Amino acid sequence: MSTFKDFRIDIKPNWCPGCGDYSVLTAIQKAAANIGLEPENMAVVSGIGCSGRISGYIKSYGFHSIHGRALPIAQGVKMANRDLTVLAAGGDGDGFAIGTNHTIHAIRRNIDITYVVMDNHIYGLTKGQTSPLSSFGAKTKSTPLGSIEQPIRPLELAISAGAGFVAQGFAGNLAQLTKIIEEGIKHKGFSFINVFSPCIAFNKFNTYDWFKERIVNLDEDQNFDNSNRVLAVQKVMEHDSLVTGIVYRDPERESYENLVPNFKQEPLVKQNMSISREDFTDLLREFE
Amino acid sequence: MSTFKDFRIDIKPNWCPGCGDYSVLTAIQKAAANIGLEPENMAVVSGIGCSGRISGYIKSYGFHSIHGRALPIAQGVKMANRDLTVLAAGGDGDGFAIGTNHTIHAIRRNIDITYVVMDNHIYGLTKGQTSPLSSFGAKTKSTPLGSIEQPIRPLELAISAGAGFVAQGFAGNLAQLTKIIEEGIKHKGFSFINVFSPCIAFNKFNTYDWFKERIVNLDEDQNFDNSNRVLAVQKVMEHDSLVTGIVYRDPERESYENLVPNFKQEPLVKQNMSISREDFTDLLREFE
Amino acid sequence: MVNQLSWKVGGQQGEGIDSTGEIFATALNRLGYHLFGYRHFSSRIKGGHTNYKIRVTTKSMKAISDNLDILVAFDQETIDLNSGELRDGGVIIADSKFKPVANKDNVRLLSVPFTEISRNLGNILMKNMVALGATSALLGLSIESFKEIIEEMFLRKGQEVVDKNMEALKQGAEYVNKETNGPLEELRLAEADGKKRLFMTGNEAVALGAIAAGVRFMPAYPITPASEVMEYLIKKLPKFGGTVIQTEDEIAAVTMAIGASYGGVRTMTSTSGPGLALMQEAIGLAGITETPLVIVDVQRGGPSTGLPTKNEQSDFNAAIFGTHGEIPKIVIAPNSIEDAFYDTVEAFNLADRYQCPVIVLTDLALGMGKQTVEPLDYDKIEIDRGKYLGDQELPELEGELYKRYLFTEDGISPRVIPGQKNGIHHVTGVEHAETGLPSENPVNRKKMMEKRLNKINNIKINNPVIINKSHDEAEILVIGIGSTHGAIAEAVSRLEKDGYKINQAHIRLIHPLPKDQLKELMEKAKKVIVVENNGTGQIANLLNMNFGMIDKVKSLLKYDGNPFLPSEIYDGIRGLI
Amino acid sequence: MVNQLSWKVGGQQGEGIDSTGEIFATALNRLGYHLFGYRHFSSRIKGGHTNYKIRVTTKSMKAISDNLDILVAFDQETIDLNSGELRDGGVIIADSKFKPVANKDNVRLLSVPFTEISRNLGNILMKNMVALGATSALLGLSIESFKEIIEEMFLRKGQEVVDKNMEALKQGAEYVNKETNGPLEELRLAEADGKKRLFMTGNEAVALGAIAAGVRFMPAYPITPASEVMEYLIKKLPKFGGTVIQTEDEIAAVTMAIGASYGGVRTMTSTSGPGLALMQEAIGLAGITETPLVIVDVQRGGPSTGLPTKNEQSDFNAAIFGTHGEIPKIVIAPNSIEDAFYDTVEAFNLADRYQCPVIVLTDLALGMGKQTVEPLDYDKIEIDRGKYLGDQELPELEGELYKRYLFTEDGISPRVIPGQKNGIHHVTGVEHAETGLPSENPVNRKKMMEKRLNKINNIKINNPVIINKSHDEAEILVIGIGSTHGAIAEAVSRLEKDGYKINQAHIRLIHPLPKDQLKELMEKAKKVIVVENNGTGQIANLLNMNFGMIDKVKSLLKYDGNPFLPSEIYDGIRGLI
Ligand SMILES: Cc1ncc(C[n+]2csc(CCOP(=O)(O)OP(=O)(O)O)c2C)c(N)n1
Ligand SMILES: Cc1ncc(C[n+]2csc(CCOP(=O)(O)OP(=O)(O)O)c2C)c(N)n1
Ligand code: SF4
Ligand code: SF4
Ligand SMILES: [Mg+2]
Ligand SMILES: [Mg+2]
Repeated sequence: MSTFKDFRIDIKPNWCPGCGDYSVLTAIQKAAANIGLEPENMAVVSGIGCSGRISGYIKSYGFHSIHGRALPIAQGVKMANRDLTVLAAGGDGDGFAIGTNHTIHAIRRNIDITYVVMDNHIYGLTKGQTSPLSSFGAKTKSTPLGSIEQPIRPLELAISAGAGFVAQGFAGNLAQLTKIIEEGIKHKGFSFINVFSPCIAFNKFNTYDWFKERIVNLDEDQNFDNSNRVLAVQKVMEHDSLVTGIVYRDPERESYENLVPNFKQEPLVKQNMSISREDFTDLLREFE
Repeated sequence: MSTFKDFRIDIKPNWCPGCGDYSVLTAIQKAAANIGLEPENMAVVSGIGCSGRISGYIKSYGFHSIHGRALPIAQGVKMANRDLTVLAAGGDGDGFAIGTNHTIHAIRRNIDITYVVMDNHIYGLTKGQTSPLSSFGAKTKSTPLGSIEQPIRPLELAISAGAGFVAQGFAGNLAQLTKIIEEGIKHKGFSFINVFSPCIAFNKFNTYDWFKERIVNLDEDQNFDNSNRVLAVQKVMEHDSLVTGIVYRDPERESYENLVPNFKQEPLVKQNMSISREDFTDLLREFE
Repeated sequence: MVNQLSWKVGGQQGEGIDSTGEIFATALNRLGYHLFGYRHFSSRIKGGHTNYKIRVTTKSMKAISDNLDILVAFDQETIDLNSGELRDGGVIIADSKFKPVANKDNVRLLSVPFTEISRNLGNILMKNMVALGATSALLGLSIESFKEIIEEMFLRKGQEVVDKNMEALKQGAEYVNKETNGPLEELRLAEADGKKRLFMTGNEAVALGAIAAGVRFMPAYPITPASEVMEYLIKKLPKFGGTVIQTEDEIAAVTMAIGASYGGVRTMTSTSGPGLALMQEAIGLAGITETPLVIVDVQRGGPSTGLPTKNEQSDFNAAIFGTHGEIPKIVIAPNSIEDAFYDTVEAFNLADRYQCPVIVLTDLALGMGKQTVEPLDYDKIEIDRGKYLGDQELPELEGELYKRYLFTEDGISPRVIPGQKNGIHHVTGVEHAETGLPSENPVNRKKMMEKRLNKINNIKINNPVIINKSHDEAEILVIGIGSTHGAIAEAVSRLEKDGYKINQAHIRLIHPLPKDQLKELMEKAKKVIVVENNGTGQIANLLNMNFGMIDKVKSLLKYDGNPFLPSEIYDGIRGLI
Repeated sequence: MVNQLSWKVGGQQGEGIDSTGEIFATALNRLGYHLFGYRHFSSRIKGGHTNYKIRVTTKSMKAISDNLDILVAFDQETIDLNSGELRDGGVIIADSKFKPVANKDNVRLLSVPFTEISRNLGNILMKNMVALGATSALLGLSIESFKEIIEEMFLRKGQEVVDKNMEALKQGAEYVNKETNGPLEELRLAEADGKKRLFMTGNEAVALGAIAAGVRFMPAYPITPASEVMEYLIKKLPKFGGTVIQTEDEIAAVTMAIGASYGGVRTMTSTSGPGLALMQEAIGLAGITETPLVIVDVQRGGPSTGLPTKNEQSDFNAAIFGTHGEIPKIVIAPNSIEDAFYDTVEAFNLADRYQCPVIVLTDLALGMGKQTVEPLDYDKIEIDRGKYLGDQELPELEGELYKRYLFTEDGISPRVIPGQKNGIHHVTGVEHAETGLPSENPVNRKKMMEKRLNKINNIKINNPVIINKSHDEAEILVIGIGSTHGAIAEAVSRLEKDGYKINQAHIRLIHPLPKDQLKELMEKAKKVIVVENNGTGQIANLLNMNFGMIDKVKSLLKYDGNPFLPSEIYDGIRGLI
């Protein structure tokens, strides 16, 4: 059985010291080991951003793609090979600016992959512009006088888009984050996980402390029932999205692959790709 | 003052007889007249689809654009000229497949335009493929064995994206639809209006009758309070999105244009575009 | 008695014009005639004139005909719009209901009570059958030729329905027979060879080719005129355990295809111009990550939404040059429906062999045009996945990562796929080292660029140019690409008869161009005339870029939304020489 | 005493390397020296080697220098990576803290206690000032030259801070003075002309040009190396009542720009390769709707994400040929920072005059490179909105709609904007009639295509080619585009000195190409050498496509991520002749 170390690779990440992304990296590696995955059976598809580099720091199959398109690529990988554990990861800009369309549709399509948003409320790689998750009033390089747009509420959006697994973690709470990712991977269907992952270089506002002071840990709320969609939305609204834990989960919802007519358990990639002479003749008959 | 007729143009729409889009067309023309707009002060920007043709059937400035991009174009028009009443219109595929990213962001950005989705739960123009709003199980040209994706819930999505005005109309109820569009235009900020507009050619399931039997008219629900976000979402969930009327409205929310630092009431297009020698010299000084 | 004949049926969209043409064509196909169909339709659903023109020949003839022998009209608009095409002595068969007026001299108008007969038989929809009956009487075809088809269509509704339809045919035929006293000699079709052929569209041939090549997954977004590729696979893939995902847009379609291909499955997407434009960024990703990717672009009238239901060949530039930056890429264009099948199979082999994007360019005329093709040959289907290492061939990992981008002599590195124990590696759209990890090192960069760009230089494919070379030194070399092949061939054979020394070259491999072959042909010709369905002469420009024979290269262009007729090419070439 | 000098500072990203260079350059600019800067940075935020190379000259010199006189090193890596560039006798000034090793013969290493001095002064950040002090001692500059800048930076923090920084400078200078006994003669800078110049980047020049041209609205999406265009406008537009929207993606950016331009406001967007790829579909929309649209594409290393912080010129193909279908389009490329300003103004006039998309192509070297430019001339700013009808000029509506696409002699139809009473019309990406309503009529289609495609044929612009023609008949004509201008010019002047007859042509108007001018130049040259920062020779291909002189056109390419040095061009040309 593989361990945490098997998912490590001998490369120094080019993230700034103190960047929240280090925790996300560790949490994924730990979760993979905890579940008992083998590195070769995992594929991590990432977007472009500081966050996007993550696929190159995990020892597994890794695909560092283009800005905003990690999700369709990840879905393609899974459709090709159901046996793989497929993770998609990227920044808040990646998933909620340029990639929003794919995020919403991946959620409702419900292919069994796990999506980790590394949410620092800012554009890190391009040096500090506002992201759709930047707070109203946030002063960034592109909003020097303060952002005048309402931020996207990823949890509400995911729930309203029909997600079967919605969670939020915090880079400052590695244990919970690891657990959430584990559960996300185990969930059969699309898992949406937003992670507050502070950018220490460009977001001087939404710092570790800022989050720590505000976050409500749902794991500590005994009364919270994460199987009820309406309640889940209420809870999120109530705390202005600043919660961590698994917010909503519907274990009954069938994943896409299981609903595809005649889609086999054996991965497509392992099936015979030739068609028989008989089948070919059959196909031609229609045109006679 | 202009009347309904002033917004008509002598062209026979190429829609099928019985298509819901005729009602949407009439409702927009009536709403414009009721409000007292002049044709030259309205701009209708539409996408591509059967629905997208609407901009060519209204006597006003009309921009029939490309698939999924009506909203950014409409926002650009409004930013250029705040004096114009800007409407965007398009199909459910236009707004919730290829255009989802813009829909979500136009909502949260909150520029003062009105967006009418002509929702027939199908791709009309391309002859009957599934749309993201097609029901689970819907048999369409692209899902002959039934759709296996959960449909998008436009009202929930709009509310979760932070819309200040969310409504739904039905082509079978012209009076209500006209009123909703009027209110949408009057609302200062982005107005999201989804309209059930049956496609009689390709959607044999979600017919006029189908909608009639199921729709709950919120105008008739005296207890419903559309100023409460949480209650609005609950209401929509409760009736599985099959409601008509104004679902949520926040008249307090400032529109984008009013929040832009130093953005004048006088439209950009009417301002002097030259800069003075002094200002120019000032700009250069920084580089010395 | 004639060996060829041109027939057209027209009316309002939604009136069954298409199926009338289909039934007519299927019957003739089963008799062994060669058929070439072209559908004219508008960008709207119901209403609006539509027509279906079918050329029937006893020998293979791969182009739409210049003129028209028979026009079947369901409304006056059909006559008004199409009678110009009728040859002197041509026949209009029209529903007497709308009191047809011929609007042209030297044609014969047969007013037949389509509506009345069908109404009397109890179903007005059968007026199409009456029209077909009327047609067969003129051609001297037995209405029995339609029986099988009518049974296939209606037997599940009961024998009575079949009988009624046969009766409609019969009455239509009888009515005309009475008027004309039997088949008209100049329309009576010579007997066909009776051989089995397939009547299919280019889109169907492409989709069939994809299945034969092993495609089991297709993400795509609908768009005219490409949707049918996707729709065929939607119907058929489940039988082979595969599936189609209708994505949220073309960007999702192409990136999902890249993901699935990276995952090891053969996959494709299909689109038209606007979709291709949206895919450009991702095509670059496939290029730099060396991921096989097949995109079928069925061209239509551009630019922008342009003329979505009309024909054009104006995406060559976008297909070859559209991505930002520089990648290896292959662009091929089938020149017939038969080719569309084999070329699609070939496209997948090329994509795997050269590990790069392959764009298959067809157009509306080829994609939606329906023609008879010789039975497709199962034995010609070959699957070659290129340098693809199975678990057995894959040595134990030496370093931490497998060198997916190993520098090799031919620039192609052995491929592995996720799930293989010793193949773990990284893939990125950023410049990278052999392991796939990002690298900004200028020396590596230069090597990687050269590896990628040069690997397709030695590309080998059968018949990269389809050559019809009757002369060693030609007065004229006519060059075209794609669907124009048949029309050019017809024009060329007429020009040969006129005494011109003329060769024809039809380019199948558009990028990288088969330089040696083309250069020689062009050098040995006095004039090179490039025939293209666009407004700027994109292929001519491409030839100039590569061969520099600007002074001898002349363009024959058409960009009004319609494909070339053979006579237009004939006239055009005569005008240029 | 010398008239030119090359200086480089290097260290870890985030260590203040950039601002050290900036202060040095600003001081020298104010003394009247000419400067040419190039920043080397990696695609990461903190850490990773970065450096800033500045060439200082007493006369204008528009290229990075081949070698290096002084290297200021904040770590050993800087020495290891850059000492190769140092000329014999060059100097390394390094922080003694890391015990620097020269790693190269024939250079002089000055180990200066940057860290120690600054720590003693109470703030380790001041080590940059120590380094600058050390530099000025070598060059014989008075540290007083820095005083003004230091005051501008720190006075708001109190006089004490200013004094401390001046002290750091002083101690650095004194330390070196002690070691070298005063300025080194072969480094001592000759006095400059003292004239006022601007020190700015190409991106800033573009943004400034946009403001001058009347841009008041810009939708854009951040991307290296174009973000600074947007960021400058974000800072400045509010002063002029305008604003920037950071959109959700590039598709939104370009379509919002189209909307605003349709609305009548001058607007633009800026991006780099990947963004340009995403904009291709919308560019087609601007083309067919004849909406003015200005896009600035600051090229970077491709393909895909490629080398996002490196230089390349590989988007020519995408800019010219990327859209599907065929549209009128103009592509221009400024060849210097000064030009970037004027050409941007020109771009807006062209967009309005020809009512079509205009792409301004720059690259990372030009966009992020900072240079001295002569003061920009307010009087040269001209705004020409083309055929744009005000309410007064607009006649009463005749039909129901204004003929926005009226067929005219020059193909350009008078424009109106929403809000005008007599201008109501329709606009569509579908082929349309003069009123803008959709039309599939083939005759109209053909006319509209010709109207659109031909209207840019007679484009007039000042200096479409920048020509340095010393010979009527040249042995060699060197052609380039954009940022390579200065380096080519330097190489050319060296080759002239070697005795070659050589002309230089730098193309500013890339599409449509200024055919007559180029053709004549090329015809009169024995060899044409095209210098481009890419791997496939895109400009050479373009020239071949247009002029067919394939045999004389040779390519000099560089695609390792770095811009050409003058010596590389010199050597490269010598190698090709
Ligand atoms: C098509 C395209 N547009 C823009 C960019 C430039 N870009 C790279 S990363 C990024 C956003 C970074 O923000 P986020 O996704 O939040 O990631 P982070 O760096 O914060 O982890 C942008 C705009 C790009 N690479 N591709
Ligand atoms: C980029 C692009 N992709 C695809 C198409 C083809 N297309 C035109 S309309 C349409 C969808 C139509 O559905 P909807 O938006 O719901 O409009 P409706 O026709 O139902 O009113 C599609 C896929 C296109 N025009 N452009
Ligand atoms: S810039 Fe921000 S997001 Fe990027 S590595 Fe540094 S801390 Fe992390
Ligand atoms: S196809 Fe459907 S949506 Fe389109 S016009 Fe006909 S009824 Fe309306
Ligand atoms: Mg971020
Ligand atoms: Mg629809």
